[in-house]
Formats: sequence, C-alpha cells, structure tokens
Amino acid sequence: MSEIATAFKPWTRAEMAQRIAADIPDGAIVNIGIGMPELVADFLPQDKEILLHSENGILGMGPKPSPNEVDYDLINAGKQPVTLLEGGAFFDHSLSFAMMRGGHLDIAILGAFQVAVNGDLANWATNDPNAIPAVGGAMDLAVGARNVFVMMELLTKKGESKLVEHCTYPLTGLGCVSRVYTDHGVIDITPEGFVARQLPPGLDLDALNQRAGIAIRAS
Amino acid sequence: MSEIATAFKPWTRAEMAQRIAADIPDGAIVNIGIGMPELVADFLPQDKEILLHSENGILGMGPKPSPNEVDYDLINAGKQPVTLLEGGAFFDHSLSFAMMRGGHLDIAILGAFQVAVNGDLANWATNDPNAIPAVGGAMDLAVGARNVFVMMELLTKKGESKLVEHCTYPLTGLGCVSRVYTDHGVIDITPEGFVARQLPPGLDLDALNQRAGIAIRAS
Amino acid sequence: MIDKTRPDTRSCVADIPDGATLLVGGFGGAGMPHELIEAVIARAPRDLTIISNNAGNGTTGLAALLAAGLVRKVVCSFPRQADSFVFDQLYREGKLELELVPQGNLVERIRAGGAGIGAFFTPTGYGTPIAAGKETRQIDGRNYVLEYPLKADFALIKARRGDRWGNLTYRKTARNFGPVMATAAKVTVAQVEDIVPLGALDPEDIVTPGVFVDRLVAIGTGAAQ
Amino acid sequence: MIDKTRPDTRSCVADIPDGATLLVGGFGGAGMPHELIEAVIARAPRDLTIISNNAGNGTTGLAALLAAGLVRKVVCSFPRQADSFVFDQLYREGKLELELVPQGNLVERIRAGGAGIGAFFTPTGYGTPIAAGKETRQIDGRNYVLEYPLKADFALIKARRGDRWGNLTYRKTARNFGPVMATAAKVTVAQVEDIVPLGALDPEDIVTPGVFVDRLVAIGTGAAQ
Repeated sequence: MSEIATAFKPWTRAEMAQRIAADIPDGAIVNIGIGMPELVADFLPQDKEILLHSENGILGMGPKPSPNEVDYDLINAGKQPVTLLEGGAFFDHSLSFAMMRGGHLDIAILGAFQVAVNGDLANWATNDPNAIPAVGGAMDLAVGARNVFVMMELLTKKGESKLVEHCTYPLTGLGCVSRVYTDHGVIDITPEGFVARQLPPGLDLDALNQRAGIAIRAS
Repeated sequence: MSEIATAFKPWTRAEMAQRIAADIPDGAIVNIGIGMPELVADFLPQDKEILLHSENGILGMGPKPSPNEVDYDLINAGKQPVTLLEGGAFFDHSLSFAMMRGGHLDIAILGAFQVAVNGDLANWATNDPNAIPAVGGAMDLAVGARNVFVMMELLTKKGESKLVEHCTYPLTGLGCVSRVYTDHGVIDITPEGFVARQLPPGLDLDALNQRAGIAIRAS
Repeated sequence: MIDKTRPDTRSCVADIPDGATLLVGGFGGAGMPHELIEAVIARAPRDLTIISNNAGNGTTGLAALLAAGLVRKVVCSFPRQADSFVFDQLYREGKLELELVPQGNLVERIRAGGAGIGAFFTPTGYGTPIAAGKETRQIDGRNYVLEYPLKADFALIKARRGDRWGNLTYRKTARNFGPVMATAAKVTVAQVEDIVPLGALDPEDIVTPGVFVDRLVAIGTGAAQ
Repeated sequence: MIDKTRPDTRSCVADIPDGATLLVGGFGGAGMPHELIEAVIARAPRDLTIISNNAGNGTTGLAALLAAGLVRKVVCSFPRQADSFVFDQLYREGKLELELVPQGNLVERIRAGGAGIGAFFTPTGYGTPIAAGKETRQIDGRNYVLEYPLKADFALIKARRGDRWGNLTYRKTARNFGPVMATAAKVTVAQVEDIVPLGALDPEDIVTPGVFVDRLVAIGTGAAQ
C-alpha cells in the first residue's frame, strides 16, 4: 500500500478545475467563489453555454479583459476586472442576493477549510483569535445555491484532513455541500456519508481512507 | 342657530378638492386615492411642482391623455389612462409599495366611510354581508404615507356623521389620519381630538358640532 | 446552448397540471398575459389557484379563466371592480374561494417567495380584519403582522422584449407584478411583444435577468385593451 | 420647483452631525462615492457608524475616513481584504467596533429599512456563529434567523446620471448597493458623473426614482481606480 501511495500523484489545481468544469451541465447558472475556484472559469467547455453569476450584480460574466479594456466599474466578487458576455445583465445587490438565497443558482463552487460528513461547510473563519473575520456572500451561497460544490486540497499544510466528522472551525452553512473536488479525488456527500466518485490514477480507496483519516466508501 | 345652519352652503366637491390642492406644498410626493380624491388632480397649482405617485408603478404621473394618446399600458390605480410627465419614472410593484410602506410619500389623499377621533380610518369595506371585499393598496397607504388626508362628505346619505368616536366599519389603518377635508370644513386630528381648522362661510362651530354629533374644538 | 424561446403559447403551458398554483401578472388589463391565459383555458387544467392583483375584468383574461370553471381559489387584493361581474357571480354562488391580501403584502409575499425569505413582519393590515388570527409583534414602537411567502408552480407574465436567455424588459405600467412574479415560480413563462437577438437588450436596462425566466413566446405588439 | 442638485460636495454633507449613521455605497472601489467621502473627512463629524459592504481599500475612500479617526463602528460583510490595512490596524488596536453581517443579510436589512419591513426571517447564517443569540424559527421545514432593518441618517452613493428630481441611473457593477441604500436613509446624497436635463433619462431605465434621493452633485466621469 505504501508503494501505491508513493506512486500516486495528486491532481493539480488545474486538473481539479478541469474536472469541475466538465461536470457543469449546459445552460447552468454558476457562481464561482473567490480564490481557488476562480480557476474553473478557465476550463469552461466552449461547446456549452454556462452563465456565470457574480454577487456584485452580474449574470453572464465574461473572462478577464485585455489591458486596454479594463474598467474598474466592471469587477467580479474578488474585485478583479472582468467583462460581460453578450446577453449579460447588470442588477443591484438586492436582486443579486435574491437570486442566491431564493434558489435560482444551479451551482456554487466554494473553497473550504473543512467539510463534514453531513455536508456542513466551514470556509470563512479559523479559530485564530487574531484573525479579522470576513464572511461576504459565502453564507448566502451556502444556503441558497441548489448545489454547493467545494474545491479544496484534501489535506492542510500540516497534513490534517479537511474532510471531517464535525467541523471544528466556525460554520458557513449546515448540510449544504453535495460534492467535494479534492486533489485526492471527487467525493460525494450522501445520506450514507462520504462516497468516492472518482480517484486519481494510482490512488485506491484504502489509501484515500488512510490519508483522509475518515471513512469514504466506494460509489 | 337654525338660521345660521340654513344660510350655510356646504362646500362642493370641487371646492374641497381646491382646498386640499392649495395645502399641498411645493415638491411634495402625493398619492391620490381612487374615487372622490381624483378631483384634487384637477386643481394642483401650476406654480408648484407636485409629483403624483400611482401604486401601479408611476412617479410623476401626468393628466388624462387626449383621445389619440390613450395607451392602456399607461394607466393609474383606477385603471384609467393617464400620461407621464417629463422626469417621470416607471417601476415595478415591489419598489412602488416600498415607497408607500417605507414612508417615502409625503401625502396620501383617501376617501373614507368613517374617521375616528383617534385617527382610525375605515374606507375599504362596509358591514354588508353581501358585499365583495376589495382592499387594494389602501392599507399600505394608510400605514405608510407620512400624512394621510381624508376627503369625504361629513354626512352619509342617511345623515349620519362619518366623524365618529370609534369606527364601526372594518378598519383600514389605526391612528393614521391627520386631517379630514369635508364639505363642512377642514378638521385636524390632534391628540386632543377633532379640531376645526377652517369652516365654510356661514357655518359656525356650534352648528358643525351639532351636525357632526361629536365634539370638534376650535383651533 | 440556452434557448428558452417557444414557438407558440400552447407549448408554454402544456404541462400545467390540475391543482396547480399560478401567479398571473397584470394590474387590470395592463401586463395581463391574455394569450397565455387563452392557452391555459384551451389546455383546461382544473382546480387552479390563481394569485393575481385582480380577479378578472370584463370577459377576457382572468375573467375568461374563471368563467371556464377552472379555478378553485383566488388570492388577490382587489377582486371587486366595475367590470368584475364574472368573479362576483361565482363568488356569490360559493364556487370560488377568496383570500384577500392587501396589495403591498401581496407583492411582498411573492417577493419573499422568490428571494428565499421565510416570513416578514409588515405594518400593513395591523389591527384590521385582514390580520385577524395572525401573529403580531411590536418592533421599535410600531406594530406589525407576520406574513408568509407566496410561491407558485407557474408564473404567467407579459413583458415587452425578451431574448433567448430569458432577459426581459417591460412597457410602462404593464411592468407592475411581472418582475416579482418571475422570481417566485418553479416555471416562469413570459409572453413578449418581440424576441430580440442576444445582446440587443442593453445590460443596464434589463429588468428581469434571464435566470428567472424558463420559457418565452412572441405575441406581437399591441397594448392591452 | 424641485431642484435637488447641489453645486459642490461640501454643501451635500455640511449637516452630518457627530454620531451619525452613514450608509456608504460601493463594492470595493466600484460605486464608492470617493468625492463625497472626502467632503465628509473635511467636515470631520466624529463617532460615525458606517454601514458598507467593505471597510476600506488602500488609503482612499472609506479607508481614508477610518484613518481620519472619525468612525466608531463599522457594519459590513467583508472587512478583511488584501488592501484593508487601515481597518485591520484600527480594529486590532481596539479603536473600531465591528458588526459582521453576511452580505445578503446586509442588503436585505437595508432594503427592509427602506421598505418599511419590521423584521424578516432569513436562512442565511442559521446555525453559524453569526446567528448566535438571535431568534430562530423553522418555517415549512427550513430553519431561519430573524434579522432587523438597518437605517441611516445619511446615505452616500455613487451613480452615473441624475436629474433635478433625483432620478438616477448607474454604471455596470458600480450599481451594487446604491439603489437599496438610497431607500433607507433620512437624507440620501448621490454623486453622479453628469446631471442631465429633466426628461433626458428614459422613464423605463431609471433605476432609482427621485423620491429616494435628496441631494445630488456632479463629479464628472471616471471609473473607480
């Protein structure tokens, strides 16, 4: 088994993003969270029409502008300049969060510190007493999107698993996550617990369970 | 006294409307209710800019259109064709009632069946068991407008006073009316009760009290 | 590729089942989706609940739907009008249930349904028969009534222009309940005057972003009569 | 005659008293009313409460207001950012009170303030530390937290065009909190790129009708930096 683990090469972030992008159906309305999930935008398939929502009032958000197109009145949730696709619309924050909280977005892709076996999500604060809290729109996406996908590495820098029995960090939302895309594979959250949906070549379920330190079943 | 009462000629509806129109300050945002209050629009002074709000999504409503300008997509709360002034705006019902309920209208002018000494208003239903109820936006105006003016004749066709100690008809709003314009004079509603603000020529306070059957003080 | 346009009104309403709840746009005739309602009458689902500001005018639109005997219950703010004789008769005969809601509470309850709000305290109706039996609360010195969201299986609305993503603009006071109703149904159907190419609507002027619209059909111009 | 236009930013904020609560528009720099904030700094009212999505970026706008020592409390959703060092330091030194509100609850609380809603049940934040100590309720199988309105003495917002009645349009994502904040203050002040003649704005495209705006001042073009 240690041989297998040695042979195994975790997915890169680009590979994780590619995998998420491939799972988004044609016509889906998707909100991509700040940070690691932003990579997903680079891999959206050209043969599908996928509409990106940005919490600050965009539906139909386009890619980064060329340097001479930059307009600081047209930014994304991460405050970076973006563009608008043909057919896109601008609206105010009230309508934008009505979309989120009212269940009108098909998929939200969020980063996470921890995901619990019951779908609880912790992604906005650690227990560091010196940290300054900031929550933004994460809690609205967590409760509102029809499907919440998490994109994260399986292990912290200290080697602790981010898939947990109970979140120890402050919660973002309860029972909201349906799928987790990690560098160690794609894991669904089901009434029966974590279920491995796809694993990187060279990683078997036993090795995954060992690393995650928590039960992940075969699909 | 009976001599005085005989000599007295009640204000016509046009005179009542004129009096209300003269009391509206320049720049006021006003909602004019369906029915008798609609007359007020004909007497708005030309030297003031008074903006009319219509619950169905107009600010800056203009007068009736000429026959060849009629557009049934541009109607007022009474479903009659109107026009839009230069500077007017269209908006949806949600924003329109946010204006009303949120205290953004200066004055609402409403008809009434009864007004009580504490400002309670009854103007949407009688106690007739065969009547079909309809409330529309009256309750929103009653609770929302900064000043609720009532325009009504003092007496019913049966000669009963519409100024009452307690409303016997179903209420529209509690303690909301600040002033009543009747054919028998203008009456303020104050913490001390009804106060006559202006009387038609030939009507004195005693005669008014006698007709109203309720205490109305001098101002 | 997203294409929410439909070739005819029939295909827009073909899956409305018996017992469905329908949000129907319009304030009087303005914004009333007459052609969609005609298609519903042709399909003839029974025991409908209709949420709309009025309960029909004259013999067309909602009045025709009521006259066809397809409606069990009406939730509205202003049923009684000079020309509401169809509703009046059915109501007096006990053939229609009526839930009377003040207009501002009606639109706010629909908004709550679309915006994921569980309930809200409104000052409108406090102390009146409308609030009888409802939960009340004094907040910051003012009295409020607790009201709950309204949602529907289908919303039928009328707009001015639309594109294949479902973006909509409206025309004058025909806008009224359309933008809010579009948010609160499982399936929102819009009849529009014209379907325009994607990108033809100014992104600053789109009133209903396409995310709220599931189907749209072009009817041609002509204001309500 | 209604003329809400003002000749300069100074006269728009000259009556902001010590201890005032200010709604300040903007999401990051987009929609941030920089010139109005500079005028507030020049007037220097103390002990302000600021309600805004962020708590300042870099050294301009809200960050400059904080740096000037005029702010006692910040109500916002996302204070910590790469360039929020002004806030970070004041907060760590205990010189600023912070009320952290999830972004959707923030805008909904402001909307409630402007729309006369007394309180509302929101699903956002249920079961998290944000909801600690707050009233909760299960409605129709879902869990909600009760949240209360936010109102202010002044709202400072940035729009694109305005007319003398106070009608406003916005520009791209600089719209964000502007339309809602305009509804929830005793005095709403808008800085606009251009003041246009009455009637120049299409009545279908006005986002904020003039009833919500008390003063506006032209600043000229130029997107946020």
